Amino acid sequence: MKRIIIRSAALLLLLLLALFFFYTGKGHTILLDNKTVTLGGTEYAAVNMLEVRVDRGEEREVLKRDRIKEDVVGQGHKITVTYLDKGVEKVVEEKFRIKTGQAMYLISLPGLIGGAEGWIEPFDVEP
Amino acid sequence: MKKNLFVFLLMTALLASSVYAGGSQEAGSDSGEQFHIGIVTGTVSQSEDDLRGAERLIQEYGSVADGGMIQHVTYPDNFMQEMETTMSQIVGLADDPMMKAIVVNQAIPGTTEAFRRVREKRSDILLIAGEAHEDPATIESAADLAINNDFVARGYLIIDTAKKLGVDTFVHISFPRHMSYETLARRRAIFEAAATDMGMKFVFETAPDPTSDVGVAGAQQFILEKVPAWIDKYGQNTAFFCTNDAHTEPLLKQLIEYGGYFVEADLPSPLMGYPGALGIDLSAEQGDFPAILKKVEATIKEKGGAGRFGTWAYSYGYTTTAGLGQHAMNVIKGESELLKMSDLMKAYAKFTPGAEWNGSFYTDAGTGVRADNHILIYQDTYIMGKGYMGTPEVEVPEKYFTVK
Amino acid sequence: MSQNAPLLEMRNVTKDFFGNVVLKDVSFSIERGEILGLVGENGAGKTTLMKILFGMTVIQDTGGYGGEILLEGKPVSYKSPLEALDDGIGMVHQEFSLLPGFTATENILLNRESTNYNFMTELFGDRMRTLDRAEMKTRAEKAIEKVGVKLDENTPVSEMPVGHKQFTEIARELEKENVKLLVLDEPTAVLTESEAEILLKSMRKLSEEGIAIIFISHRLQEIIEITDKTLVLRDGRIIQETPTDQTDIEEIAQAMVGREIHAEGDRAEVRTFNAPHLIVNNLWVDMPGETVRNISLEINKGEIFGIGGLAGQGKLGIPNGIMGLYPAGGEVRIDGKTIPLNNPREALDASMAFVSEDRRDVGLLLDEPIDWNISFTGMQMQKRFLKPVLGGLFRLRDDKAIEDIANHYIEALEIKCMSPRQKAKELSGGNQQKVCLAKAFVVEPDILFVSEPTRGIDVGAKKIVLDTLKEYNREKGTTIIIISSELEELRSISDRIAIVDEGRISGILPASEPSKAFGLLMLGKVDSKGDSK
Amino acid sequence: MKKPDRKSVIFFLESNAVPILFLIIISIGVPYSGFSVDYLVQEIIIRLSRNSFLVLSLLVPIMAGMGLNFGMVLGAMAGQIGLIFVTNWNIVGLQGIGLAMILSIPLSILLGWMSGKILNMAKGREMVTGFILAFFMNGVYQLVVLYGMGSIIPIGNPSMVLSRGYGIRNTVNLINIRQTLDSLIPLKIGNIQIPVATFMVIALVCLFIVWFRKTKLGQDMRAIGQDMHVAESAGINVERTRIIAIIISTVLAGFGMILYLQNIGTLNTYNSHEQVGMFSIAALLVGGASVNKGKISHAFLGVTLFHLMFVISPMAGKNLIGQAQLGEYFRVFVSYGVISIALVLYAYRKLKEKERAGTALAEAQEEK
Repeated sequence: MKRIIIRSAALLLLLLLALFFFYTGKGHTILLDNKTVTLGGTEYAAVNMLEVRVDRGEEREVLKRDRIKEDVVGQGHKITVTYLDKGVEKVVEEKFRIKTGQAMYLISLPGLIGGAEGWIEPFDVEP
Repeated sequence: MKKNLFVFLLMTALLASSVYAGGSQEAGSDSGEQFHIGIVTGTVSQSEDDLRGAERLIQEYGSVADGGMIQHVTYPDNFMQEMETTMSQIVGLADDPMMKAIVVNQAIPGTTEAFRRVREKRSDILLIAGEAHEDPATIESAADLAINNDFVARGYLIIDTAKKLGVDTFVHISFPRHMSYETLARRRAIFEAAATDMGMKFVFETAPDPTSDVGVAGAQQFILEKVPAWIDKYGQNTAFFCTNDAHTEPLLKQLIEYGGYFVEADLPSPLMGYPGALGIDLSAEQGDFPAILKKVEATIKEKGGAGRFGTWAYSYGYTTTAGLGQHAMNVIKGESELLKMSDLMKAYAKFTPGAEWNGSFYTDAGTGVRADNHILIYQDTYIMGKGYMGTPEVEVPEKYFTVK
Repeated sequence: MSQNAPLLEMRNVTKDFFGNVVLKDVSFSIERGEILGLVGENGAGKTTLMKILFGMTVIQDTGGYGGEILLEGKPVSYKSPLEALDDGIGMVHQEFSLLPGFTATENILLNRESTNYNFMTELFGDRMRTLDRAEMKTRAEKAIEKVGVKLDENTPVSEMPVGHKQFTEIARELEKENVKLLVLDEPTAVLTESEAEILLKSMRKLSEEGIAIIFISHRLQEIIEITDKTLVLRDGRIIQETPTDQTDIEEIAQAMVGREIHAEGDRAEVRTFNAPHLIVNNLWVDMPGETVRNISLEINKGEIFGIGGLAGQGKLGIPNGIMGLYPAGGEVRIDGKTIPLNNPREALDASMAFVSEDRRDVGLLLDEPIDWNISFTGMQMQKRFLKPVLGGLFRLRDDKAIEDIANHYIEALEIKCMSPRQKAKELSGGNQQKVCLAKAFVVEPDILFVSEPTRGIDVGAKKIVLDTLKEYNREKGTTIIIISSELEELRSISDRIAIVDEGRISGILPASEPSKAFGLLMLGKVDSKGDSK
Repeated sequence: MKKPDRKSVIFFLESNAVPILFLIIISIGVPYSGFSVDYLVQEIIIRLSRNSFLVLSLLVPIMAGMGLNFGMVLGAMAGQIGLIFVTNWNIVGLQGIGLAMILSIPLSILLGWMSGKILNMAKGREMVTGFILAFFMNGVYQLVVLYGMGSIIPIGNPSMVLSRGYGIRNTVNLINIRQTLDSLIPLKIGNIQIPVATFMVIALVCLFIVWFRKTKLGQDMRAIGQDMHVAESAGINVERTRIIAIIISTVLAGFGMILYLQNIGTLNTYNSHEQVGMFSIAALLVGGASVNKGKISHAFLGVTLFHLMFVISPMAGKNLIGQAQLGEYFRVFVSYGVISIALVLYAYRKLKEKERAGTALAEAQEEK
């Protein structure tokens, strides 16, 4: 009996480990977009000069009307955007969680800076 | 005792290697400003044309062993089983401090990883992949320049040429394994679209896979037996195309006898299928493509095949090895830019007097993203008894680039 | 369970292998602490009896047995030796069942090792327990002590002298806690005299502790010395069952060999020879289980020379060594010419032929037809039965000649078969033996070794085989060396007989000597002066 | 220590003939190849980290007397299937490797159990049977991966599935997990990169094997390896134990394959497993192991010598003969030729041992 319990516990542990690996190791693609968008009826204009950093990655410059790609691992992330607002450097930092089942997300940087709802949304490639 | 032996053997091996290697490095250092170019090809039994291209370069620039510039090595014949050997062959070239470029033709599986390793160690070496076997996205991520034959443009151009020759039916011979290759499957789709648009009938015929149980002989036998029936069924004005090299020879042989057209092979060369099908001996002309073409053409005409059989005047494998080697050399000397199409064509043209080249950058069908280091090229089609068809001048309609 | 019931009782045990009766109405009993001596010639049924006791699968596979076996008054019938072991019956085999690469300790405790707990057992079961080497060592030492010998428990079996192997095996049985009955099958055969003495002593000690022992031995001296009761088996029947103190070696020997009276009648005529043909000097042969240690022989031209002796003493090693089948050394000369050893080809080229005791593995190509088997050696060695094609460029098999020769021997030896094309494996044992003989006859050797020619064949076939050999000898003048475990068979055909004991010749006598003399030689009773001519 | 006399030296040479032969050829070949020490040392370290685990997986069945386990290819397949899933789900880094290993376990056990059952039916012919079994299972694998995946088994990653909608492409890019274990603990001595973490995993297997030999099960396997019948009559469940041996080997081979491929970086979907079986076995033989004897040191020595030979022989051949493709032929000739010689030498050694036993007997005679 003791043995059965220990064995099922070990099996469970293995299963949990697998799930742990699955969730923490799941890679996602995040598209960082610097285009003028309309979110919730408001238009957010593209920003001229802008640097963005996801988690502890390197800072990358996103030009106007450009879209770059970042690969991230796991569910909880932090995005840091540094931009010039009328000559003053401003930093926006946002934490967000993404779903494991969704491979790709699109982040609208103007939306993020403007504080719009829905600055992050799932993105699917049309097959 | 065993453990001692292990240590002993290791020590001896290392000692031996250090002593000798020291010697060899000294020997190399007196050649001044020169640099080396590594060429990796298959062997004669696997892909003769590629190897002859390397020999052409050695003829011109000398081999490293004799104080020249070209270091030529080969990958294993059964490269699908010995990926580790392929990798160490390529990575081994980077051990030479004077190595400045590595050209792999054909870039069989393992090339990408080998390139990654070379890059980690020696970022200064130019890495060029000719006729990449691995997935385009994979090889693009590691190579400085990757070359494939332009399966997209040729998908349209072969049909176009066939049309010009007066063909009304196009038969595509292949088998499931080949149709699992992205490039081959995509070309087939373009063939079908182009043929339909030009009012030609497109037919897909399945033949046995030579790597399966039937073997090469069985597959060839199948072609020998089926071609007359196909001609009977689809008529004399039918062009044939097959994706497998082994199928080519029996196909040509039967087409010469029973009628039908053959625009060009999958990897076109005057040596592809023709010598065997025509029963001609080309050993005297080895490596001299104008002479080879002349002899093949004469025999074709003699057998009544004028205007029905085509090829590229210069072997694709041969020119790719030689052309890429030359291109790498030009780039290192500062005479060319690596990713400039016209510079690449210049290097290719050196080995193909009289034949025109054209090409384009590879565009991923899924995302529509154009790769800046992956070039697809093609040579003018040469129809025997008719001459060059001028395919590089033909404009390929935009829509075919997105056919999946 | 009644306390007065004997420990083990066998009642009317009967066994036949497909009609060939090997045991008939065998009944006996053994008490606790009693030592029973079981003697009999090879093939008398001792081994079969023990196989029945232990429930070896071969018994069930061949139709079971008749009669019943009672252990402590309860009828038992074992399906496998393991069940017998569980009931406390242990067996020390004649052939070593030890693992050569394991140490004495590991062998003694095989599958009964002491182990320690570790956590992995919870996950993967008890076999994940680690071995407790220290505990194993003490247990092994204790068991060895019980046997009463000095034995390094850390020596691998492969590096042990034979005697120690035997002791290891006995120690293994004694290590089992509940052992009540121990069967020792010829345990002293491989031991030196002093070693045997130790063993006998420990047997006595065991019997005092209440362990019953069935002691199978050919050394009658030991039987007399140690057993409480003697049981003589012959041809599957109990011939004699007496308390040991009421009998003697001569009586037992006679009961064992038995057939002396009628065998005397058809003795071969006495022939004399004086041309030495085959001379063997200081031969040793490394044949497992049949080691030849030091043998010198002189055999005359045209003679039929018998070599006898008990199983495992080395008589089979002699032909196998001379013919180059096993590593051998010493000197072998034919008509003065030295024959290189360890090379079967040389032996065959010297016009010697060998009919092996191992019909199934060495002697016959079982999947091939009779005619092929008969002609094979001739074809291989002497390029016979081949006809030249294209002016001798190739040689093809001459099927006609092969068939002719096959038919000839089928007729001469009365091989019972449908046609010469019948496969060898479809023949009965006796007929297979005849094919083997025919095969040897075809090459027309000067010297023919015949090893155990009548093993496992019925009486009628035996006679034909022996008569054929005799006739062949008389007709062609071939020197024949016949090796057999059956003394009477040797006596009926041979001119002289050598008896091999412990890898040495214990004596050479004319076949006309009474069987008792040979029996004593076999049992190593007589000092090996003998008549070596 | 005993003073080495002539006889014991000869014995040493004879019993280590194969590694010594390799060493001689390598020491002749190294100068001709012209490679630098750095390169060769680096190559050896890479090959050791890449292949040792696979080779070690062969040791358990040898212990159980089942010879060289060609069935390890089945474990390799299980490892690959684990990797295909992990790549499909886009699980990155160490987690990917860990998950692939966990996924491979049930598959390996199933395949191992099956091959164990079959090998039990073919006792004494394990090697050939295993070879044929691997060949047969290759067909099943292809069926599953080429037709089953994407149709029955959902595979969502478009870069893996053929554009026709089902079947895995002939190469799977393992960039997500490529060398994550190798570079987990970076260590660089001179120009030599040492994949510390991978070696730690390999050390773990070695410890496991050493420990396993001390267990009851390990002891039973050794017993069966020496004599199946004796073990059986001692009450050891021979068939079950043999199956367990194969299962352990198969599971380890699955892990080994994952380590191998994380170093290689790309998966040749339909060929990678074919590469490992023959080469691992050859490496072990070259290291001095035989069909019934295999030690951990054999595995490491074998990987070193065998792969060093593969690294240097093409270049050495080319420089010796002066033509690139002859280098390749030279490599094939030398490498495979030496493997054949190795096998012949083992047979010869067996004969010699027999002879030696005979001589010992003769000497014992003289002493008496």
